[in-house]
Amino acid sequence: MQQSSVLPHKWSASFVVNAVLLIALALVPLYARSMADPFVVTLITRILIFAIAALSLNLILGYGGLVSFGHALYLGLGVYCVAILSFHGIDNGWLQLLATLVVCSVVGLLTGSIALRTSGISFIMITLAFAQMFYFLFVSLSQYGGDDGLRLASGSDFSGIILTDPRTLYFSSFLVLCLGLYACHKLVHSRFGIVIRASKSNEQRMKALGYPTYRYRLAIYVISAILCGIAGLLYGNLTQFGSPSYMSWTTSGELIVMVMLGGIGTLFGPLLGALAMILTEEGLKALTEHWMAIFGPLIVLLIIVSRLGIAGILQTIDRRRTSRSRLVTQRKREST
Amino acid sequence: MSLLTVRQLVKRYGGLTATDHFDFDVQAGEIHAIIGPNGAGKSTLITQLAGEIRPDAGQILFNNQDITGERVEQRALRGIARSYQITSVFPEFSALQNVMLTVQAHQGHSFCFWTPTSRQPTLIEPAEHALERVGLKDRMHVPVADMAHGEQRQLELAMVLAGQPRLLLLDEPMAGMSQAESIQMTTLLHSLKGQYGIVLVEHDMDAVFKLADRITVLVYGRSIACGTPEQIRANPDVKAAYLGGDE
Amino acid sequence: MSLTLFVIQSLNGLQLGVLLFLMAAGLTLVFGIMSFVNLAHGSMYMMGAFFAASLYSYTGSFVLAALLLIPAMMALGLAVEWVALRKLYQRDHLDQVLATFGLILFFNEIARIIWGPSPYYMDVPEFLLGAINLFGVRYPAYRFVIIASGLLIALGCYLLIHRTRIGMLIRAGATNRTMVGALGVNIVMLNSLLFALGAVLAGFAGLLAGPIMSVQAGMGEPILILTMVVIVIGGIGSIRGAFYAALIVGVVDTLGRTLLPSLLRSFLERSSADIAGPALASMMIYLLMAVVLAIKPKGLFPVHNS
Amino acid sequence: MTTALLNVRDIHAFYGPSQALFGMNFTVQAGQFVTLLGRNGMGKSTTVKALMGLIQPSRGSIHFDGNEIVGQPSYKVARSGLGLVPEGRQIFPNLSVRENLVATAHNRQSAASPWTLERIYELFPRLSERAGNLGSNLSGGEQQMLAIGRALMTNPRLLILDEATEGLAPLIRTEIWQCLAGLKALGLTIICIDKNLSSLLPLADQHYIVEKGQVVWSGNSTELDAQRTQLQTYLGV
Amino acid sequence: QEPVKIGFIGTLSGPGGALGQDQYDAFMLAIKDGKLGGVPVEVVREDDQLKPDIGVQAATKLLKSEKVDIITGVTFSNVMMAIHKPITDAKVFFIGSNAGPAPIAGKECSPYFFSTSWDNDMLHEAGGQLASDLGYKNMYVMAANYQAGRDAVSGFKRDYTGKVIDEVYTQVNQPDYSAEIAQLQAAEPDAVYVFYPGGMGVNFVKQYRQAGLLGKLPLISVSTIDGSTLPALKSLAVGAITSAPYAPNLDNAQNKQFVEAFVKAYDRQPSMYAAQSYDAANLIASALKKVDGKLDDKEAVLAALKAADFDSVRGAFKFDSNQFPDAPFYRVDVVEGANGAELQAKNPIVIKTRANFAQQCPMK
Ligand SMILES: Nc1ncnc2c1ncn2[C@@H]1O[C@H](COP(=O)(O)OP(=O)(O)OP(=O)(O)O)[C@@H](O)[C@H]1O
Ligand SMILES: Nc1ncnc2c1ncn2[C@@H]1O[C@H](COP(=O)(O)OP(=O)(O)OP(=O)(O)O)[C@@H](O)[C@H]1O
Ligand SMILES: [Mg+2]
Ligand SMILES: [Mg+2]
Repeated sequence: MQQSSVLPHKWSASFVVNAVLLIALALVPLYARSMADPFVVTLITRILIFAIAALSLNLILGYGGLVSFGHALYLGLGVYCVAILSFHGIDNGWLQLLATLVVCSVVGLLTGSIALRTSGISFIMITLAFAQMFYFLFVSLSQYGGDDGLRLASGSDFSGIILTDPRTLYFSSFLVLCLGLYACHKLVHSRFGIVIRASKSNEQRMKALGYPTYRYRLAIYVISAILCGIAGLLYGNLTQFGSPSYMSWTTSGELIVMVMLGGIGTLFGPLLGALAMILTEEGLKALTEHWMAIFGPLIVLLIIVSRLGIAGILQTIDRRRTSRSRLVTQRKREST
Repeated sequence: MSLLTVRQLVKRYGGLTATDHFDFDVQAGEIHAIIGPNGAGKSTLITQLAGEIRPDAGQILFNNQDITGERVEQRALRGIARSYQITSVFPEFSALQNVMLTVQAHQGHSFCFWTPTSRQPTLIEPAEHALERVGLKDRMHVPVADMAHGEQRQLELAMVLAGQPRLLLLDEPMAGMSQAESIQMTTLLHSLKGQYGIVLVEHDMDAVFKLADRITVLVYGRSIACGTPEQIRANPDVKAAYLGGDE
Repeated sequence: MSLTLFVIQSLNGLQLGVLLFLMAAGLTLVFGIMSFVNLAHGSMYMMGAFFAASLYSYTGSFVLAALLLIPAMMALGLAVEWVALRKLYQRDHLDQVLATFGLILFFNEIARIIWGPSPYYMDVPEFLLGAINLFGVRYPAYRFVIIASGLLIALGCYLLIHRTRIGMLIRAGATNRTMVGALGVNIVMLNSLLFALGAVLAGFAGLLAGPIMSVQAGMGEPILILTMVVIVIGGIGSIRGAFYAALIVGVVDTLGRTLLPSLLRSFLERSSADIAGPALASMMIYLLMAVVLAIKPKGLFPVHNS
Repeated sequence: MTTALLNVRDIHAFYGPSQALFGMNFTVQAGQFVTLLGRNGMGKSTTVKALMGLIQPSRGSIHFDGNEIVGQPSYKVARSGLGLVPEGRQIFPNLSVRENLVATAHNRQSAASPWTLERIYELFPRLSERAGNLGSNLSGGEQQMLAIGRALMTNPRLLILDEATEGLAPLIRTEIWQCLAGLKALGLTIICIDKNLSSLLPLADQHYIVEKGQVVWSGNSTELDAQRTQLQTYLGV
Repeated sequence: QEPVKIGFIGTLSGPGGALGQDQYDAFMLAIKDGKLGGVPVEVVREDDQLKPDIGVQAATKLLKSEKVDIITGVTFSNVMMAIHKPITDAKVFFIGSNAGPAPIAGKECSPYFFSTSWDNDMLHEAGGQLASDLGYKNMYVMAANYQAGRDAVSGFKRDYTGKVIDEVYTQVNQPDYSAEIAQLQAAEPDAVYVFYPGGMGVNFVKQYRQAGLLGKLPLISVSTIDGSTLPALKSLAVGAITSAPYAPNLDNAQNKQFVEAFVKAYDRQPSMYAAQSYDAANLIASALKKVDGKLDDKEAVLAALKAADFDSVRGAFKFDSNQFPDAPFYRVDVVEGANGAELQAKNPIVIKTRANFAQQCPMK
């Protein structure tokens, strides 16, 4: 969590990259219109949605130190909340949202309260176990298509704003992401966030200070589940389809990869990670069908080189620059 | 009325009885030292008082309330603070944030999701005050990871004090300190005397005899003597079991 | 269910358990003892199966293939450790997870490039084709060999870890690498060897599984997940725990699969029992793990350290 | 000079960007009992780490028995005859007491009368009582005994004790001093870091006072005793 | 002339990758000098990785970015379910060459979708029919526990006249079937019917053989032993009976030249996935030829496609009203052959009862 030591300097590389990124993302639909390539909008929407999911995972993984290997479960639950309600003819987005919130918090509360009794590798595995149970549950739910999946009858309708339109969906996702980023920023610096981060650092000590850490961890777990569920709601609208494969362990693994690739425990890490991962995937896929043989070693290389993923590289640049500028000001002072 | 009372405490590890029907009490404002040979069960006792492990039998009363079944965090909120032998701080945070965490723990729940802690005077002021007491005020924005070992020990103490504890459990606070530092620590503990009840476990006899109001000698989980420093120093059993010849 | 069927099913459970143990042993060694999370263990299993199949078809002798497999897997393990993983020992578990995830992608694709996308052929050796008659129960000879060799290896691992100097050093290295080094032991080499041993065990599991399962790219991951379940239930780092947990998982899974559907049919409507049965059966071991961890968060046989 | 068993010359060492040793210099003759004294954080343990090859000095040389050991991995250093009782015990928590002792035991220097399990148990009877216990279940003092025993089992020619009596009861501490005196009498070379000056004085042949990563004073026990008041700032006595 | 852009979506990576690869290879085989039916074509290939969401993305890319005129391929049902609607809604001609989940053959059928394979039920109706034809009275039925597996069992039961002693669903991608095999032995059926595509099939058949059952207890399978798994099974599978829409030895001119060309180009026997995809290419070729490469008049193209004016490697081929093929199925035996084993088509199977998908489909 080195970002606390590198202050958000106004023109630091991290700041510039993140700001440029957000502005660029806001302009994508314009670009797509001018270039007559609406596919870009769909692709970037997917990135945004995965960024939201990764952001939610980063809350528990990066800030809380809880490695969930089953976070795709909540993505899948969000998708199915839309798909199943729409299957039953309910396309009211608010109702679907409500359902997502309720389902994700209930499931999060139930599984979280058991999973949080463990820690370390056991936590990784027990979250995986819960996700797998739900995966198999949905595979056998014949009524909702089982393994073949369930097509959305129509998109979510938020009082007239219908999420099937690519541009509407794009801006909704962008808005949710921005809100998520802002809320996450606020959260990690609040009392609650400090408790979460300190518990990651040294849980035993937190208890000795008088914190019932279990309660706080459960709370952040549920919050994270809900945010991921919302990403699922958007994802359901993007693919217009619900499938158990969304909650498979590979998807959970990909979410972890995104968070780590971008920079664990950093605000913009998940976005950077989702962007890097999906774009690299697309780029390499165009290059060769054996793209994974390149992608795999790339991941290994990045891990060996940088501890904090892409955000880590940016921070290194910043640290070099600040130490250089410190030197410069020092010399100036000396010369006067 | 005593601050802490321990009645017939028992803790067994397999065949070994680490705490054996142990009786003990601490008065408010008193430093009560526990000494005894290695493996006598001193640390085991401290961890039971702190609530990290459960005794097999017996009772622990704090302010006449039974806290035997309470968890670590509940006891901490009652005012039982434990210092760690190995420095145990939060290295990612600044010194100020470390102490603020202690203050925050005692202000009720922390389910506040929005306002940054850096804008909450109710947290900052008491924390600054505690840092001032240990002489770290001008270093408060330095990340703890960048602090020297000695500073971290001071911070550790600031964290304990910021929680406004009533009882301190200190397990070998002088361990690993050079003579110069032990003397400083002794002075600091001396200045705390009278304000808190203190349980002190220490092998540094100079410090123990200087600080303690009462000393309990623990051997194989049992108390073999309890009394003032003078009485203990003169006790032949203690000499045989622990002190040995003059050092 | 008749008694003979029950015996056969228990044997089947045992055999699955033993196969899981072979995987789990290597993983738990590297995982618990070197404190290194090696997701690429499944890839070692897959490469082992491919190597074995190729060697078998090339030499025509199963035994020879098995013997050649050992140096091959050793070399592969050492190479992987040397190129990619050595720098990650001191890192966070998560870094290791991610790096070995990258390795999974790599190995799956490499296997696909070398051996093609379709499953690969490997047959049971001629001399083990028949069935063995055991108290009137006929059971495939090859599966007996799996059970027997698994039990032997289990014993070997246990002795290695708990009865030899090397084993002590390996365990000591798990908690304090620098200290082991400072007392005169080449810990770097020790770890490489341990990693290679893990790879050999996984490769051996691949060899044994090759003739009864499909050898194909990506075959490592489902078994990896099962293996992780096993070692978590058993208590990470404990060979003994891995052994018992593997057997428990094998038997629970097998009996769950066969008993549960018919059990449900006895009090549920046929159509819903047919849906609920298999679904529950496939959740069975995850349920088992959740229950075990909820009651004993460190697994059945926790390793004492800290 | 050529006969010195250990010769440390101008060692500089860093932890990341911060320097901890600023030109350490000292020598140890075979059979000597040498102490490193000084306040907390002055670089005593860092010197030990540099000796053992646990950190790489940025500059300087260390000769043990005439051979350069800077740049060698720690296991090679240890095999050449250095035995370490580290600061903070660092016993292996998941090994039993017996295993802790035998796991790393060796006699590469082919000592005439090597240390055996029995001799260690004789030295620390408490350890033999708890031989089957896991290291993590020992009390602090028991762990300290174990760490000393473990180092002796490697049959070193030079034994380095970093705060070896920390956390030991006075009675045991006395025993350890006696034991060290015995080891010295056997001809073992010893470097000892400890705060118990009064116990060290009768034993030691040579003292080095370390301040801010370098030796600022050296001399034998009589000299040290004589200049105690002048050295107060370094020792804080 | 601008080439006609054809998008190919298939599962090219992962465990199912072999199937998609067969489809793609056969499709490309049909293109001669960059032309189909004399019209220049350009094929854009997309891998769906067996993930519906990636499939949707691939379809969107083909539709919006590549702006293809025709899409073909699709290996697995879940991907088909996810992309069928977006493609047909965009009014792009869509020729599926493998996956045929029930809904798109029935209620959700579209004039823009054509299949050169079958609907999932049909495969197993043929299987059920075969079991009846062979005179087995008591069958034991097994399938993986997913949608296609459950469809398989219901399809089988539709045309099987005997008694199903037990139906067993196993976990998807289950590695070990010894428990189930022991169970089925105890039930003493006349024969066993299974549906285990891909690696599952390899596992099952190997273990069935090792239990000493193959050759003793007849095994009828569908999509289990086929061109994609036979290389891994070789002689292990000899003796099994399958019901399939295709086998390399089918006796028609079109197939003869197809097998010859395929073996020459790729050095392996074509599977049914290859055959179906080859048919898809030739169907497209016939339509392109008819409209002379002009795809603007959609009605004309649809009519040309529907006419199915091409030589199928499967023999007689025409479309039902739901634009799924009405083409024969065969009893295909696994016999000893050049590479250890080969598939040999025997007599065609005459399916008596069909699911009423065509009736459910609004198109007449
Ligand atoms: N978890 C455990 N399992 C088994 N025995 C234990 C455990 N913890 C401690 N012991 C034993 O209990 C006895 C008391 O240990 P404790 O750590 O309380 O001693 P201590 O008085 O603090 O000694 P020291 O002064 O050396 O620190 C010791 O003999 C120790 O070996
Ligand atoms: N791992 C480390 N990382 C960074 N700095 C360190 C580390 N270990 C020691 N230091 C610093 O190096 C300096 C020398 O430390 P060292 O441990 O050698 O002191 P010492 O003389 O052994 O003190 P003590 O009596 O406390 O053991 C100190 O300022 C300390 O803060
Ligand atoms: Mg103690
Ligand atoms: Mg030191």
